[in-house]
Amino acid sequence: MRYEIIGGGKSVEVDFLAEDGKLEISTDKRRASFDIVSVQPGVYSVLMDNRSFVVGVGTRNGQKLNVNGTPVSLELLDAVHLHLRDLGWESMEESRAGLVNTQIPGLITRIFHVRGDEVSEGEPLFLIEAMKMENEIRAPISGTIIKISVQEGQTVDKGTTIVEIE
Amino acid sequence: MRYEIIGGGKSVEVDFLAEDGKLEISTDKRRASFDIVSVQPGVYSVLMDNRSFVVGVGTRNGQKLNVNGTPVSLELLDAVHLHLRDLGWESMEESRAGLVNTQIPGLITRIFHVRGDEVSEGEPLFLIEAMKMENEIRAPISGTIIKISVQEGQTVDKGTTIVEIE
Amino acid sequence: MFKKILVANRGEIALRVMRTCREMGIETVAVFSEVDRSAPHVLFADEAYLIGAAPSSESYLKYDKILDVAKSSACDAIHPGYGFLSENTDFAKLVTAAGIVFIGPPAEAIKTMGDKTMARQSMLQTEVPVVPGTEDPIEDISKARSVAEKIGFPVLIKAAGGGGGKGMRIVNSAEEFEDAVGKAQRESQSAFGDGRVYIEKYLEEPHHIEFQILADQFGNIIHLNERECSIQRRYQKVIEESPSPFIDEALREKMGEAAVETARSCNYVGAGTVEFLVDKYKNFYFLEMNTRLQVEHPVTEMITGTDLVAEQILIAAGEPLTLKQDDVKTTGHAVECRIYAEDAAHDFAPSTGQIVLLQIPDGAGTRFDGAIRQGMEITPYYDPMLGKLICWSKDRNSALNRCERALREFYIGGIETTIQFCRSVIRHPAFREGSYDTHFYSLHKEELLAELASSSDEVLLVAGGTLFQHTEQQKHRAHHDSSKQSSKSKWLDSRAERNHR
Amino acid sequence: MFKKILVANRGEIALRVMRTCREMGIETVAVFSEVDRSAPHVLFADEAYLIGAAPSSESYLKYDKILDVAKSSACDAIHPGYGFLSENTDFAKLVTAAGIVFIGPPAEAIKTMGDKTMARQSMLQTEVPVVPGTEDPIEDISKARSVAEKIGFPVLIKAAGGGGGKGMRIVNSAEEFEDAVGKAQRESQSAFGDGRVYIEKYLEEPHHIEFQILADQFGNIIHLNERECSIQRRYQKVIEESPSPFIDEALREKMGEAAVETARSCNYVGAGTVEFLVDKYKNFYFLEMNTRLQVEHPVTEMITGTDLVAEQILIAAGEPLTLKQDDVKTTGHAVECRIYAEDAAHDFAPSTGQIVLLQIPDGAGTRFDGAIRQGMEITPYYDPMLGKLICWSKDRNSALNRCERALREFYIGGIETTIQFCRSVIRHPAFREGSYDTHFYSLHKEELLAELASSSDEVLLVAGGTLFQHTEQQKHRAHHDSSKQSSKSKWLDSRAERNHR
Repeated sequence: MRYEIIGGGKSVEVDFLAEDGKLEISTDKRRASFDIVSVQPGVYSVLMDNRSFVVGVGTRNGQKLNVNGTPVSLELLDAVHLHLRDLGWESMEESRAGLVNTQIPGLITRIFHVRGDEVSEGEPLFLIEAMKMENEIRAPISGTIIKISVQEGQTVDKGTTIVEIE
Repeated sequence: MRYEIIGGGKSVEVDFLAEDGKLEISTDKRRASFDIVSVQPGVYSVLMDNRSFVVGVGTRNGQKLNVNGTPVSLELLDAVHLHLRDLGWESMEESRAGLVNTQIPGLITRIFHVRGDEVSEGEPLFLIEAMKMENEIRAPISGTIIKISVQEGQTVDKGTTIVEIE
Repeated sequence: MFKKILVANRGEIALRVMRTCREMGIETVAVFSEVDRSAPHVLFADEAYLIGAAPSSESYLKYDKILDVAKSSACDAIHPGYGFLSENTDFAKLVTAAGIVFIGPPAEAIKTMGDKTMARQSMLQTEVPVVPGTEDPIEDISKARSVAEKIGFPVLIKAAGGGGGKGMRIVNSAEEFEDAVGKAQRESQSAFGDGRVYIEKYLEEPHHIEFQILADQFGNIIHLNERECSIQRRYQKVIEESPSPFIDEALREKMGEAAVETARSCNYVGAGTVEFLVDKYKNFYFLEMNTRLQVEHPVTEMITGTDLVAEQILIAAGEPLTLKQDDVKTTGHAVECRIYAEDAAHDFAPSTGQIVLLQIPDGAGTRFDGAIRQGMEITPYYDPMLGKLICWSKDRNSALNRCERALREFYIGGIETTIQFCRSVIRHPAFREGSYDTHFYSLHKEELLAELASSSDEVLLVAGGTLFQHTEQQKHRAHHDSSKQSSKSKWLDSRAERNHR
Repeated sequence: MFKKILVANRGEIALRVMRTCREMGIETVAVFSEVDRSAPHVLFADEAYLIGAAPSSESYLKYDKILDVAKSSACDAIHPGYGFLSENTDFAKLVTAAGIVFIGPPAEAIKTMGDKTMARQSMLQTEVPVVPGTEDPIEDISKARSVAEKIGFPVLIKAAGGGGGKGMRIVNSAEEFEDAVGKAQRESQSAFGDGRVYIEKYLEEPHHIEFQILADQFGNIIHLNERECSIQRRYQKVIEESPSPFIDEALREKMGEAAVETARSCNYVGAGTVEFLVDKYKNFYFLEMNTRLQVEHPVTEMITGTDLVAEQILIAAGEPLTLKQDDVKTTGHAVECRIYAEDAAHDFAPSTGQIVLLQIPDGAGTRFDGAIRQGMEITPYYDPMLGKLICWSKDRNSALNRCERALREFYIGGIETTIQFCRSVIRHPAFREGSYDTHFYSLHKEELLAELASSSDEVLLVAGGTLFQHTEQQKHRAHHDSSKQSSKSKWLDSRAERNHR
């Protein structure tokens, strides 16, 4: 099966060959055989041609890995997804770029705008306090604020949508 | 509910009172209130009148506990069991005292007897090698060997019955 | 000696203090907020008492409640750790008034030195040089702005009521000034319950170098050399080391004497830290004095073989110092990496969640002062520091090698941490050479973050192969489950059918 | 310097060696048996190769296979750790012949010193005093018995081919003699592949004291002071410390010189340990020399600030020693507790199973050299040592306090360990006073085991209350499950009924 591994600022095209529980992988440059055992749920000991790696696979998001203690963000695209991407479908996600979510849970201490305000990319939208630090969240795109879902002084969970920009 | 706690070379009679998820315990000497939370499966943080303890409860055998790093073997007998014990039922287990099991997995390197031999309590029965140490297993009671279930050179699992004495 | 000490803190420092108490045969009392019921300091202590809700203003800053616990549990002393109530004059006074020993300096010394503007005023009376800046906290914003203009931008805005980089802002121009003051005031208020801030000249190419001092109740004061703390981000220290690669023996002696003089000027008692800024010409200026145990104190412990918490306790119990200045001998080199629950790639945004996997490094010269365990939830309520990795070896180079090895062994899964960021710093040529100042992070930010984001081809293949296998197994499992499911419902159907017949 | 080192070992010592290799920028190669596929040393190494089945005779002792791996993976050196092949002359020769550096002494020195009887013969040529005993391994049992009778019972039977207490037996009378020789021979054969044993006078009230030495390829030899190793059970060390509370400076100097002379007599190169017995009159006798890294080497590292594995590697690479005898300065006191998977209450029977919970102590002066992790299975195939806790502090008393604190923090759930036993020893008054010899365990066995078995009333109440709650919750859960079950089957029944109508 042909896949593309995208991460760490580059991409590699590979063929996976899984047979009798053994995995082989080949690129145009090299061929490698894998010996993968599970050490605990989501953690693997990987011997790739006898090179030893400990690999953690994130439970929430399978594409966030950790190799020998180093975080690696990865996309593994199979032929179908590669084709879709070539057709330009990858940009589907971007239409929701105006949704500003909290990356951290915390207390909204300040909101700088009201509905209808025009904002430019990079302009501060609101302040969220977590772990005693005030964090300024800025507009990811330029546009009009069409919705503000919280009030100052409100405590929010991780991933809550605070502002919508269109 | 009245219970007897037996362990650490002594026994204490206690009353347990569980109400609204809170546990109270009283003996003839003291009364204590418990705040118990689970830290991970089988491990509890216990505040007994605000004294802090970390208690592990063995997964295989609920009566083997660990309090602040110290192993404690415990029996918790309720009224019914206390009554049975008073009637002499506790000795039921002892009739099987002639079964000699391996406490450890390992290699049987030597058996000193054959079926029909008379042995005295404390006499060596066989040698088992584990973790590179040879361990001598002795007769728990005096009597006649009525069964030997393994041969020299055989590898056995933990808990295997090796010799039966009657 | 004390029989029972209440530790008015949480996290790694509470554990750190309790460890020494236990070694000294002293019982320990923990206090905790509702979200901290099963926090490591609660599990470690001999006794533990709930003092309130999660926000620190309702628990760890509630000094009346903490004092009540100390009294009712018959503690003879209170150790405040760092942060929270450690530099709160009122608390120190109340504790002392209740007949309980406050393990820290006299309230008067906290007042003088804890208040940064008062400290500056006080230090202007001594021979110790002071950084130019405002003498009083900012009240009138336009007056403050003109002071800033007179000193010359950039200036620093700093919290008067506490340290640790909280409430600190660098201001490059008059336009940014008012906004920055507001932010700094709000942060200070939230962190220390004191919104006062002041202005200081921002020195260029400065080193942040501090001296550890110990003073007993009999006027004996010694210093235990410096700690180099110039590696900072967000105005907060992230890596510290001792000895400083920038300081020579002559300067060390001069600065050490200035540190002792500083302590003497405020009749200091206990362990304290005198912070200096040193410019590229090796001029040094008094910056502030922290009247408490410092986060990075283990660095000094490892090169001097002392236990600073034990020293604090002995001093508070009225023992004279056993060490004289000439007895202070250092061996080797120590480096500390602070491990924060933060995402370095996203401007060090705090990261919360469950620690699903934990592997703490160990071995020769490797110490971890932390308060974490696998399965534990990191909440958004408190400081994001998870712990500190401290590595010692016979010289700077081997200590850094050890640190790099230990960081590679260190794995915290489930949340973002600064482990990788610290590794990038330790590997950076400028840091390796010891030629760095407080601008290190801003100067090398791009390279450091680029290193964080990049992966070798080998790592990509390994990650890709493992993700493939992981996904296949999950598909297999899902398929297996659903086929069991479907065979079950088929069975039900057939049973139902049979019944229909 | 070497680019890649194969570590021909497993467990804590493999990890220990690899940590230093990584710090020195040297790549590491692990070898592993089938049951060790996910063992810590495999996960730590840069490369890992399967070499055979679980029994060590089919894997970790298979030197042809290990040498093949070293060659095919382009290693320039092999570190043997301790045990397994570390004192195997043939292996050392083969490695050297293959053009790979053996990190250890020359085969000739291993041969002389590794063979205990040959070592005795060799030492009789020097000024160093030797314990009375047989010069050759036992061949004729009755001849051996008469030697034993001439020396006078009790005598010790010891393995000629290896150390660590394996194949060792104390014999109190002529009647026990033959049986004991047989057992010792079998154990030696199994442990070292060499069944030869010899006899030695059993000294009364003896201390087991050993000196760490370092010798480079240029004839420079130094010692790094002693380790006191008299706390033993089953003839195996369990707690070691340095300095020895029994040794004074004059004796230290004399014994140190004897240790250096011993190393010189066999043209020793590398790190080695010269073991002595010291009687109550402070007469000392050469016992044996271990021509490898010793289990308890961290004790020396912590008081001297050295990295003995780094020294081994530098020496093997042809570097001259940088330390001279006069440079060896020690600071403070260090104690090591060996943590075995053994049940102290049942004569230290090995304990196998899964580590279901693990909490490793940490903090100031606290080091753990281990190779365990939560969820890991402890198999019956190898040495039961899980790791070593080493605590350092400025003096003996505070080091013991620290050790006690750390042992209390240490928790390994799922298998039996010697954690509690070590704690009982550390707390014992005789040990505390430093007045103990190798009979400590047999003298105080009853008290030590009684302490292990006893619990305070408070602990009983806590344990009882927790067990009650645990049991209630499990009942509740079981009831909940079964009621879900029964309501489900009721639903099925009613459905079936409905269908019947």
